[in-house]
Amino acid sequence: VHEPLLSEKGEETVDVREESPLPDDLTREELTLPAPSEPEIARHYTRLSQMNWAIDSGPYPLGSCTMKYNPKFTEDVAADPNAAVHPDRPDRAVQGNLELQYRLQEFLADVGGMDAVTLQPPAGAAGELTGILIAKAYHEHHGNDRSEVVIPASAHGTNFATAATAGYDVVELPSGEDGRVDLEALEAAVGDDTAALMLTNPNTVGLFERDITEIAEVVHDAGGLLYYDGANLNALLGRGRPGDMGFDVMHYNVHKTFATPHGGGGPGAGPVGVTEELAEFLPSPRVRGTNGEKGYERFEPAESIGKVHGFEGNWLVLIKTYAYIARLGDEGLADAAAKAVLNANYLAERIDLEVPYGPFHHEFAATAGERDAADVAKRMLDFGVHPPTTKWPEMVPEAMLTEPTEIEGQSSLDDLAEAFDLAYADVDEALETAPNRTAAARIDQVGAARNPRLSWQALEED
Amino acid sequence: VHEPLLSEKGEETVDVREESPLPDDLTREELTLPAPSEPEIARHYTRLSQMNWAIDSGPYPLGSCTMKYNPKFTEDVAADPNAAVHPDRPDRAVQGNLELQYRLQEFLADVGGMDAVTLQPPAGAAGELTGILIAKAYHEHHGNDRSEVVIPASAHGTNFATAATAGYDVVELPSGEDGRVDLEALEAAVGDDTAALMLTNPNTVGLFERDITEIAEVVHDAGGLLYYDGANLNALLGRGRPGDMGFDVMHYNVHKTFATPHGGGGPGAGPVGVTEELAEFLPSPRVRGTNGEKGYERFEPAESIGKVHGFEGNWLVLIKTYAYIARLGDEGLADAAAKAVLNANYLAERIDLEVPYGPFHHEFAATAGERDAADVAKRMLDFGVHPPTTKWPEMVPEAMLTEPTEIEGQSSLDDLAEAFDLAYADVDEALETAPNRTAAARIDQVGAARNPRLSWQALEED
Amino acid sequence: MSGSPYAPHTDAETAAMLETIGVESEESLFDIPEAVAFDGEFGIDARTERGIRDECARMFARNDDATEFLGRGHYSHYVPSVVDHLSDRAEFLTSYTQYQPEISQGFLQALFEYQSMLVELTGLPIANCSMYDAATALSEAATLADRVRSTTGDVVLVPGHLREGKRAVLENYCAGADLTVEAYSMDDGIADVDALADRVGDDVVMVYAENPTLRGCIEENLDAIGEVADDNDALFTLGSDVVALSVLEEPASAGVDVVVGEAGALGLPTSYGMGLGVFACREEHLRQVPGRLVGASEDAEGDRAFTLTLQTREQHIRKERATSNICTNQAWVALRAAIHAAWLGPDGLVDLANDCVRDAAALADRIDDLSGAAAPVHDRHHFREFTVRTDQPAAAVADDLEETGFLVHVVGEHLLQVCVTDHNAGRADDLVAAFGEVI
Amino acid sequence: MSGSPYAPHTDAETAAMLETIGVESEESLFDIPEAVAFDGEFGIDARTERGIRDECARMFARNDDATEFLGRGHYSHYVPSVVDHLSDRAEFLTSYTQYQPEISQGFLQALFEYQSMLVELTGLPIANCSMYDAATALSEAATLADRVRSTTGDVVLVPGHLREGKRAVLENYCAGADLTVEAYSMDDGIADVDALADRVGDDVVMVYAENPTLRGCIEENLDAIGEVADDNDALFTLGSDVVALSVLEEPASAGVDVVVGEAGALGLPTSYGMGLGVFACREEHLRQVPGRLVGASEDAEGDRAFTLTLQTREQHIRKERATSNICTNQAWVALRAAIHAAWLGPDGLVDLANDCVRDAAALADRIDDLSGAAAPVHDRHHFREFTVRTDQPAAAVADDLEETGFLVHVVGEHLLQVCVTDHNAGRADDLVAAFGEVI
Repeated sequence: VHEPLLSEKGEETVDVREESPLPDDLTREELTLPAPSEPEIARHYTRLSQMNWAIDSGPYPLGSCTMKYNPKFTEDVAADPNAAVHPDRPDRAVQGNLELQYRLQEFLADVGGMDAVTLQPPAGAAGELTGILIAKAYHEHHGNDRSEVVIPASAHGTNFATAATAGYDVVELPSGEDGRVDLEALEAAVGDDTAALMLTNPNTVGLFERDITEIAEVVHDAGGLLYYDGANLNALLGRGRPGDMGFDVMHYNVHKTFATPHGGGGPGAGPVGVTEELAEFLPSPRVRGTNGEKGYERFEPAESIGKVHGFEGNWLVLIKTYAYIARLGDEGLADAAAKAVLNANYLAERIDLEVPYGPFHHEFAATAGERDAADVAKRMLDFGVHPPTTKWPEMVPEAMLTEPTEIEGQSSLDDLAEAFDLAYADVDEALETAPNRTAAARIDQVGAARNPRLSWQALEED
Repeated sequence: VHEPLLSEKGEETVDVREESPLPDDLTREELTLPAPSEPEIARHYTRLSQMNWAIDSGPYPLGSCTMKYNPKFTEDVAADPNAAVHPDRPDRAVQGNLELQYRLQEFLADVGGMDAVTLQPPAGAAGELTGILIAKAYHEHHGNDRSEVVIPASAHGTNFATAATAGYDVVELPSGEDGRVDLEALEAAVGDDTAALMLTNPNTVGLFERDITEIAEVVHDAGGLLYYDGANLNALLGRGRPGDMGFDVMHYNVHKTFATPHGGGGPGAGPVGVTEELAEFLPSPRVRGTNGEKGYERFEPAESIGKVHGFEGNWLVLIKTYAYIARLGDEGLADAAAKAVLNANYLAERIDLEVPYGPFHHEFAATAGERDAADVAKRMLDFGVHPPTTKWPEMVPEAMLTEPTEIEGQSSLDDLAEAFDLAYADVDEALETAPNRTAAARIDQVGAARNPRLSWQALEED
Repeated sequence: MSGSPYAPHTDAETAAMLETIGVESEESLFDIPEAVAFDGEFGIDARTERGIRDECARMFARNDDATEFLGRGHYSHYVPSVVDHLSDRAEFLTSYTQYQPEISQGFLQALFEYQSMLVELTGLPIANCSMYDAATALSEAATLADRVRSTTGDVVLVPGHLREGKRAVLENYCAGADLTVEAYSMDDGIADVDALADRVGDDVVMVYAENPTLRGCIEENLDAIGEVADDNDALFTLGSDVVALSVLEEPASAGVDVVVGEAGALGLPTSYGMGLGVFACREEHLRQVPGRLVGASEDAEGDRAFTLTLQTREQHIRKERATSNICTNQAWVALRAAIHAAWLGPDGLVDLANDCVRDAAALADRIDDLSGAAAPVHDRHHFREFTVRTDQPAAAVADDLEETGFLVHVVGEHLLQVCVTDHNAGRADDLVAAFGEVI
Repeated sequence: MSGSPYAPHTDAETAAMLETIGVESEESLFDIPEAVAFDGEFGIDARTERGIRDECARMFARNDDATEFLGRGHYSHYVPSVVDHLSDRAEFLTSYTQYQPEISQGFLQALFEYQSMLVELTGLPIANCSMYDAATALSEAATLADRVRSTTGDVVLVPGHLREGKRAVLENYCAGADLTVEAYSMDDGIADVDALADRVGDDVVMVYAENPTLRGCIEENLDAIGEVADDNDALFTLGSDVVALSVLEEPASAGVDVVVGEAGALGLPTSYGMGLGVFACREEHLRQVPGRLVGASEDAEGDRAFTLTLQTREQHIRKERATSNICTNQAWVALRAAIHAAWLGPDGLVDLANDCVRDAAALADRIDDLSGAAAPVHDRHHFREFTVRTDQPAAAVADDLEETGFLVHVVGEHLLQVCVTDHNAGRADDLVAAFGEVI
């Protein structure tokens, strides 16, 4: 299975200056690009699509990624041409969008136990940055100069990178023996310089931080803020709210928890919720109901950090988020969490691999033990499933971080378990040469990095 | 590659009477059907789709089927919710649909050189029946009792079946030596009993009936009507019109000539055009402009044959037809025909198989000679293309009736030629056991007919 | 843009191809005598894709923005998004008849599953994979009756309440088979079984009944009709639709030989009458079935595989002795109906059907409460629709309702017909209010 | 319907699974201390699929039905249907980051092709496979400048005409890197190169210019700006968009180091500001690029294959020393832009861009002909948009235009901005007429 590059199907060169109404010194000479017919385009991308795994292909249990089914109707809702408007419309001409934004802010505030929400951040990491910038603005506003963000070693890489982007020094907190935050280590780590602790809960191996009340106390006592990384919120829906646990600021990964499609890597959206105390620092604009009249208006929070996206964020994604939450409602959301946790526990019970920590919730980190987790994963491809996240988090050796989500049924989980076990039990040679039944055999990633060829132009030069 | 039946993924039985507001003697006891979740449905049909060849997969040169690319935008036009109305609306409440119907009638009349058009027939064969019923009504109206329809041996099977459905005896006309209608044989075949001659032009091996003027004369002189089977109209667009050739009635295969999707076997649409003389016999209702006001109305032709579809035919297909014709316009339509003919001639030139008749237009019947055409076709599957229509028409031994249509480019035709030649040159054993590279190996069609199992219930009984 | 936007040929490519063929120009490939060649123009201006989308959107916007309480043979229910998204996949939509089953397993299996759903709904062991619509399916049942019944008769008996258009189609098919169509009388919205029994004799090849009837009444005498037909060796054909079949008496158990009707009530939006014809029958008529059949078989590896089967019935092989002239059918609509049915599941189907009973009864009651209107006219159970007797002329009432944005059928001088489904049930209050205003 | 409609578990299945695990109930799987457990309700009522579609359709219908002549950083052109149909294929839309390249070749190749198109448009050899939008791409360029420039400076120079929101984003990223943002002055809509040259010195790490500028003017001094930046060892970053890049001076040949901006002008409809950030740069900055990169490699069979590469730059490996915190990006939008670009081809792209020049000039001319308005305000070539000086207060004119159904930007007390594309060019006559009425 091999599909030629578009460029290999024929390029055309246009003499730009021939037809241009502009003087030559303002234009390029020529433009060379593929010029396929529409039928060729349809075939090209149809074939490419068939060379790509997706949630609609089968199980996709990437731990920490929450790959759920993306309800088709949400696409139709987002495709409404009436919603396709320019962000610079005056408020009165865009009441429909403002209403949806307002309602979604409310939904998210309810779900997170937060007081105020911004929809602007275009991704989870952008939400993190927004949250940390809010924390920073809060401290500055109160005349505090704090330089550190504390992050557990098991946290997502984005947490570290975000803190650095915001100009903070990172203090890494080693995991306790039970895989959770060690209160003593935490107390040692926080202090006058602590701007915030960024915490994922359940954490990245699915463990709930049982001492969350004490953790919050330690951080708050030191004058720091508690940041909730929303990547694992799917485990808590209807069972616990970050706001009730003492978190001051959080982001939501709508493409995880609220089933908007991952789109091959994006777009997602990373709304941020905060407590009343932090609301004045939220990005601008926010949306509120107008006084008196029945309508909505944008406003700039008093001490706003400004903007984190040029306009209103990933609007089309936000529409799908609203539609998903409205579809599930209270009971559906709670059931999604319950079934996600049930599925993870059932699958862990069914596989031969050891799972060192527990009790976990929506995901677990099995260990491949003496095996190379990445090899086991490659071999799983041969059994018709997508493998879990591998070799992360590092607290579990040769980790296979697995998150089936609520959408798999028992038989699907059994298939997944079988793939795990077959791969895990396979001979070394089979593991090292896997996969063998996929469209492409194992791909040389080291070579790709050593000799980067990042465009068809680079291939042609070769 | 194997996908379980929906029923194998779990069925549910509902006790109908438990909840029914109806008395028990009016209801069934229970209903047993699959009850998959939406994610399971998405995966089931996504996987099934990936086990299916289509025009968006690659070349699909089925002779006589005119498998063209189906422009995506026509789907969006047909999905307009404003067009989704009930057929029993009064005229004044459905002016939009009537306008499109009226305009499409005009488009088709122009393209066919006809005076009046009905859009009602839901398929080509239904169009044939409509046309023959019109001919019958015409003869009856003029007090003629004619019992025969003359059809060339090389014609589509539907012609014969249609004539029989309309209550006519079929007179089969053998092909002349040059593959066309033999005028002498025609003269011998037609007479006082002849209601009509049904003719495909170019005929089913792509040959234009050069003697069409004489043919028309012979038929008309005998008091018969000349019927044009529109299956091959794609070859004539902008080059010739049935109405100008003496045809009295014709059908259009919009899913062939006008690129509406074939949908795995349908729906299509088979509008019928007639000369002024036959217009009063068209099915009811037709659409016309209202006198005076700017609007449209339905009316019943004076001597209408009645109806051939319960309502207005395959409406969603007709919308796509309109959109396609409007997209191409005069020059696009003429170019489609030119490129369809160019492609057929180029491909025939490129393959090693002999093509016995010519000059052909949009399709040609190569012969597999000593080979079994069906085996050669199966082997072609292994080279990643869809093979042509095989073993038909019978005038060419081991025929491979090939119609690439205008949408293939030179390199695609070269690939197709290579598949032809490789398969044709292959050893007997390879041919007999082909295909080997497809998801399913060769399927036992004889066994399927000998022991018909037409439902999952039948499989369960096995 | 002078050529077809979907033909990929550059000028250079065209020239190279002409050279390979050995001719000078595309024109020279055409073998059309001067006398009949067309060298004019159709006068059709090419539009852009966007231009056509705008043009058609403007056209369709000219349809009145009215709430339809219309039925009488064309029904639809909410079609879930998943139906569009899956059936629009190009591998389904842009494929053709499965002549090469080895690369068409997907559509074949989907059609096999559709057939199986119809088998469950009808209780009959054979269902084909589509006819055009209910009217043509009924017509094909009549010609099947003509082929399989040993009786010398030529009469097809149909209900006195039969949609006119459906009868017109039936008569066109019957004429070719020298059959005549005759109506039997109705008794308060359903079949008058006594009158029917009196009428049926040697001259009748088929008795056709509908459930629900055209007036929306649930037929109470299916078994009796079946006995009458059977006693006289007439084929018993029933017209229904897939939603009604989910709860109403199973046709097979009432002695029905052939079920026809509409499956487009699932999978299709309201679409100006476009349909999906059902055709299911007893095992003994298998080789007389019109249309396509998908069967299970095995491939050379011994794996289960699907294929079109019993094609010797069909026109491309049997020609004038085929069971029907049908070729292109409604396969893709059958796929859509199957997806919709899978999405509903048996629970959802039964719920939907029960709503069709309850909502009709409730709406009829409320209209009956108004002075100047009585509903339902027939003292029967109803499915989706019912008739209303108005003191004022029905046409005037319908016109007035149209003014207020509601469309209902006029079916008699003082008779309206109203159809309620999940599409318009939310507007039932408003309809009742509007009725109250105009009568 | 009490549970999630997308969780397939029957009660029996749930019970069996709980038994396998060895617990009594789903609740007992949760390890949440009582004190922080949530046992309340959000108060969100579940709706049906249909209910939500209706609800949202009603909401969006509350947006005014106005014709937008709006631009200033958010642009769109007609998106052909093929973009929706292909990008909506589930294998693309419902996939995630290509961590397992062996089963992700389709998306990887599509992104590789997208990168290649950007390489052609910018003339730079490296393009990543997306940032969020133009504003965040610009911000990432600033942090890259901070990393790669040996200068001791901390100033990022930006045009005096810079969209406020874009500057606000830039400042948020700059603050973390201890950079400060400062504007240089403009000369009649484009950069004042002399003023810029005077300002640039050791303290400047990056010079940012836009082409076209925020006022829609085509920048005439790209080469000069490049020289000024280069002379002072400042990174030269250019903001543009994919349509403009099709005809305007090739950035690489003007000495540009990094191109940022919007690719969402292709592939995305007008979408309330949602974007697709471009990031292209010189080879020497390859290992400092933010975001994902797709590279060509080989599989074990020796066949060409694609994979994410140079991931050691990224947050999931390098953590706080990563080149950016970006993870989820706009990959699917990049796919859409690539399909759109392929559909246009170089001819179509250039035609579209030329129309952006011609239509803006023509509309400005016609507005200029009206008494009470002068356009374009700047004596420059324009792309898509231009400013209009009004004798009356601009805000009042805009309000009056809004009344007649047209939306334009107010950018000064007596200054409006008007953007014309294929979306609204057909309404240009009406806009001019409306202008004539209200000024």
